[in-house]
Amino acid sequence: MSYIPAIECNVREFIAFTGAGMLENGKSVFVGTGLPMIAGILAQKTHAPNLLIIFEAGGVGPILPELPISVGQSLTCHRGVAASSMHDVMASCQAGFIDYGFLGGAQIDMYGNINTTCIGDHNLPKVRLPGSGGANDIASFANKTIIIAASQSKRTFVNKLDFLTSPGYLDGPGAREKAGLPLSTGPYRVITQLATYGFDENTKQMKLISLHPGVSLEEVQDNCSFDMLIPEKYTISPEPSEKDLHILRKEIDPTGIMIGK
Amino acid sequence: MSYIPAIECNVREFIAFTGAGMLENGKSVFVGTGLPMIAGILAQKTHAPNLLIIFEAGGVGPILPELPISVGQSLTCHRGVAASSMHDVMASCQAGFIDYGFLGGAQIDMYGNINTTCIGDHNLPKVRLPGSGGANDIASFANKTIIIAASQSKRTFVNKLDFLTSPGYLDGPGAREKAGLPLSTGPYRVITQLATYGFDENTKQMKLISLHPGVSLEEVQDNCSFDMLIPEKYTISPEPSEKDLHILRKEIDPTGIMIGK
Amino acid sequence: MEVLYEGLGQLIGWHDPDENREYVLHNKSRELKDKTMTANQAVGKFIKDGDFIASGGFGHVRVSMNIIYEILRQQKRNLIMAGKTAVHDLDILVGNGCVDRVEVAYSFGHEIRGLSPASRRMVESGKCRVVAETSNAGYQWRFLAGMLGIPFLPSRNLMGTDTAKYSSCKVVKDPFSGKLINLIPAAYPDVAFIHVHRCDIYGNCQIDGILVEDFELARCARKLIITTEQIISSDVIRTEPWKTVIPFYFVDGVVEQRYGSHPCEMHGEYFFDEEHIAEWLDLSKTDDGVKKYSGKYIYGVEDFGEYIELCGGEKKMFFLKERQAMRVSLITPWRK
Amino acid sequence: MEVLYEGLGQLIGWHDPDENREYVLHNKSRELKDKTMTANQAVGKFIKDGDFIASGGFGHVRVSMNIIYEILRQQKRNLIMAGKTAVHDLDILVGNGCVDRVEVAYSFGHEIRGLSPASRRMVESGKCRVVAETSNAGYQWRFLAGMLGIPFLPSRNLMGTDTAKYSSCKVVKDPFSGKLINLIPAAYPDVAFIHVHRCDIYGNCQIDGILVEDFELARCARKLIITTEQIISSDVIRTEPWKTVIPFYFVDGVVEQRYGSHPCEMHGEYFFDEEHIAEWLDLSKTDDGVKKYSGKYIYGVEDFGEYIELCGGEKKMFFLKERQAMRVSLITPWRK
Repeated sequence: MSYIPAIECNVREFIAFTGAGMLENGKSVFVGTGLPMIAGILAQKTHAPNLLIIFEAGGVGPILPELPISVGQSLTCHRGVAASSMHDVMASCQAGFIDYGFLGGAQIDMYGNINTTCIGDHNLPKVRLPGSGGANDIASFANKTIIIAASQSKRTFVNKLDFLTSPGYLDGPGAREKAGLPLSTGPYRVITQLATYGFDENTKQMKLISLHPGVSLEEVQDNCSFDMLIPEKYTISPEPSEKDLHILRKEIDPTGIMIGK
Repeated sequence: MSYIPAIECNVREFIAFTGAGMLENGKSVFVGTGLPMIAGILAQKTHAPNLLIIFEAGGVGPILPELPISVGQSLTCHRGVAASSMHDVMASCQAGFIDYGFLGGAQIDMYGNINTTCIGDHNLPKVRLPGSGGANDIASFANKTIIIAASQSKRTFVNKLDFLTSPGYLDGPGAREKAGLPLSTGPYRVITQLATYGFDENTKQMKLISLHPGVSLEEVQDNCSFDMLIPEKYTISPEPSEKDLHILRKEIDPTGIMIGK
Repeated sequence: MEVLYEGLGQLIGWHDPDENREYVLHNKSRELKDKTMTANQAVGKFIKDGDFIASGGFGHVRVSMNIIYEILRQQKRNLIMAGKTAVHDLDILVGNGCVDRVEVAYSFGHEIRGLSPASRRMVESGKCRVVAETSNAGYQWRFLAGMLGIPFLPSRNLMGTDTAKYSSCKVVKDPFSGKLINLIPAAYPDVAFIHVHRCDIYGNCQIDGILVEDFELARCARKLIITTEQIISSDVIRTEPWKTVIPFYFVDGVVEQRYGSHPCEMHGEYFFDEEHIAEWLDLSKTDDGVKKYSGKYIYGVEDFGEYIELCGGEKKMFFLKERQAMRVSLITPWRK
Repeated sequence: MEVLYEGLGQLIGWHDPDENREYVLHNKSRELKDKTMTANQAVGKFIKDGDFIASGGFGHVRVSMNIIYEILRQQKRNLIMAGKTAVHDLDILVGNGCVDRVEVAYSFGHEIRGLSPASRRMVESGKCRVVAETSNAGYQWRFLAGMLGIPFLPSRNLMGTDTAKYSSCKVVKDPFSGKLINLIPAAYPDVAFIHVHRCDIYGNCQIDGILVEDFELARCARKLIITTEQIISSDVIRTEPWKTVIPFYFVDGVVEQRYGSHPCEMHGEYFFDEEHIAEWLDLSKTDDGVKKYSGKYIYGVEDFGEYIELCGGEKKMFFLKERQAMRVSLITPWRK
């Protein structure tokens, strides 16, 4: 781990906490399994009790007695407000009812485009990855997309993706609109083990917002193949409180399956 | 009544019986309220026990303890195989799962086109009628459409419709295909108080199949504004048996709400 | 995308999908909050003159009549209505001058009970205009496209007819099949009102029996008023989430109104009030009759509860429940 | 309809809507008849080499694994599979050489459990080809268009990406909004298999919990095999017709198979068998391991019942039921 938090916690806990902090009360979030789900639940248990969690396979607004390990699992509609279908939730997503979506990726570029399809040539890839899943849908439709990349490096923060699976700002300002994607959508934040980034309003390029505690600017730049925009003003990322960690460890993921021990 | 049946029955009973006879066992039929529904049930109770009855509002395959008076009524899914939605049944209809559909109309032309929209000018009609309802859908999608016109006359069998609501063969051979409608669809039979008609394979014009008992060729021609095709061979329409009438009167419509007393 | 044929009908309730997303972003709350109110408040708050409105249910089945009567009582004007097999609701709204434009799939009739004297008179005298024609599936697909947030849905009906000519559809060549295909524009009604069997205070709704078009309509309406036979606890909703047909985030207002669909039918609850429908069909043959009906059932009462009393109250409702359970025979007082 | 952009992906399972209507007319029976058969019979009768196949459910949830294992046992070859968040099913079919082409939304992974060594190896060595890319919504909409009997469904995703480039979509200008719109082609899989909680001998099916894409998939598949935990009487189906998700006329064969989704999850019934999945994930790291797994669980048994016995029988299933009811803790033997 590259950062030194005041309270001892691991990278995944820090990322989950950081993601949770971005979610607003009274808004909706499309979550996948793992850290996004944990971020959503942590937000609900802290500042956003009225956060609506929706799963792409049809589970809507569940009350979760334990952490689901799949987005289609029965638990995703456990005491939910609806147990519906992909038809229903993907339609709602396209129609603009989803405020936040989470994405991960093997590669990410300066415009927040993401590769989850393959490394190497598509026809005979060096590494075949699972593909879009719901990622292209979230990246196209969610009002704000949050990207989680737990292992930022020159290999993952690249100049050119091997495959552009899910759209960030494509090749820059106006490109999403020109491609036909819904207006007022696109990547909002990127969270890595080193820092939190946003996107420059004008250039749509990735830009530092805050360094995680103990991380240096050099570390950010050394772990990035493209030129990361560094504004004059940036901050240090807020840290989880003992209470946050207690909720994460004792209530949300007591077996440590997602956040580790 | 213009015809003289061997067994005393009224026009509506005769038409319901005639319609029932056209429905095959193991096929599906989209029915509206009234005579179509009665025809469907009579077919089920006689030669086509395995006829699947579907209602446009979502009722599928009900077992009817009494006659529904509306196509959306609860009864339409009473002990049905499904209580679904218009989305479901209209999709199935477009995808080709509906074999038979019934239509009625204020005006009909030689190609089996139907008007249920207005008499006079559309913008300020002399008589405003209900419009398509599901009729255009049935006429577009059902494999075979059966038209029921209980009061054939020069006024109803016209040369030119005031408004073409639902497609028959439009202006002749190939016109449906050219318009973009599904292949192998279109009007199959027309049942009136006088006779049963089909459509000529080549010209797609209406053509006599059988005269109802006691009806003369002159009556058919006198009650039609266009030139009805009269083939060399035509027959006399089969008549309901006492058993058929008993089922109609005692089992299907004991209050006589649809078939009259 | 060359348009080969274009209907002349007015394009009602269509919005650019991005514009509608913007509306959804700012106006549709994803917050679980108590939305209960009276019909009077709901109509006052959500429906304004000139709006494009749509009823849930189908024909005389599960229509939110308590909202219809409140619209009449508040004398809303210049409304455009979705004639999606709209019968009694449309007939009294047109007949009383609230609705002056209709997009028609099925309107101006009472199905088997006959044509609608009042609304037909308005159309035939030019006081109500039919601004577009479509079919039942056509309307269903307008709502489906709206729900999906796409500008149109392809379909293979309507083409070749005057219904298409007076519709708002466009015909193009499908690049996959090379055949013609009809593009049905999305619809986003300004306000829809749907009557359900039960929901919680947030608007999570359960409907018994067929859904007709309400799954789609609830999801495309810009404002959605739910009226319900009964408000139940959220706990019950969450026990069987698969029964939720409309989740709360599509809902703007919740009105509890027992018998709220009268004189229409409610699955498992009560039958059509054929006497009431017959009374309207008879009175509405003349303008005076329409006034008489309105004076009695609309302006003569404070709210829907009083209206139900006037229609025979619990005694009548008991009869309609018995009828629905088929323990008493059908009566058809509108038969000639 | 000028196509402005066209994906290079292979168009799998598309048919001209008229051609598909012709298929439906002659091959989909609307007759209520007993369709029960064994998995062996169903796979033998309905699935042939080279077919385009699709699983119901989602990921490791409610997948008809008893059909998957039977396909393996009958050594079907050259199948194309819908990678619609297909995980264990796709992994063992690709890993064992039955499926050699995939249209990918999500494939070659086991979600949180990690990537799939076996099927990835096949792709990375060129033995299995990815013939097209899409997304989860993209697949869902292929099925929705198929169900609707239309050639394509418009959508606003995929555009601007390599996913679109390798898809079978076409981008055109929407004549309503003037903006670009993506046209997603309909899909009609040759065969789909969907595991349900209960159905009658005719194939009227009830599913508990989320439906995922099965409503649409059931309606667009050319042949549909239903496998069910339990066959119930038609009388029960008709008592609550609103629970019927798939009516009989979409169904070609009905196979009763208790625990038929193992090692996947079944809502309200049993949990993922994490030990079994872990065993596969471990063995499938090598070709020899894949052979070992197949020898034991596929060719070493006569049918799915014997396979369940081999996996631990009723004792294991009892544990998985307890796990599903959250009375015992989650185990994750695949964790490093």
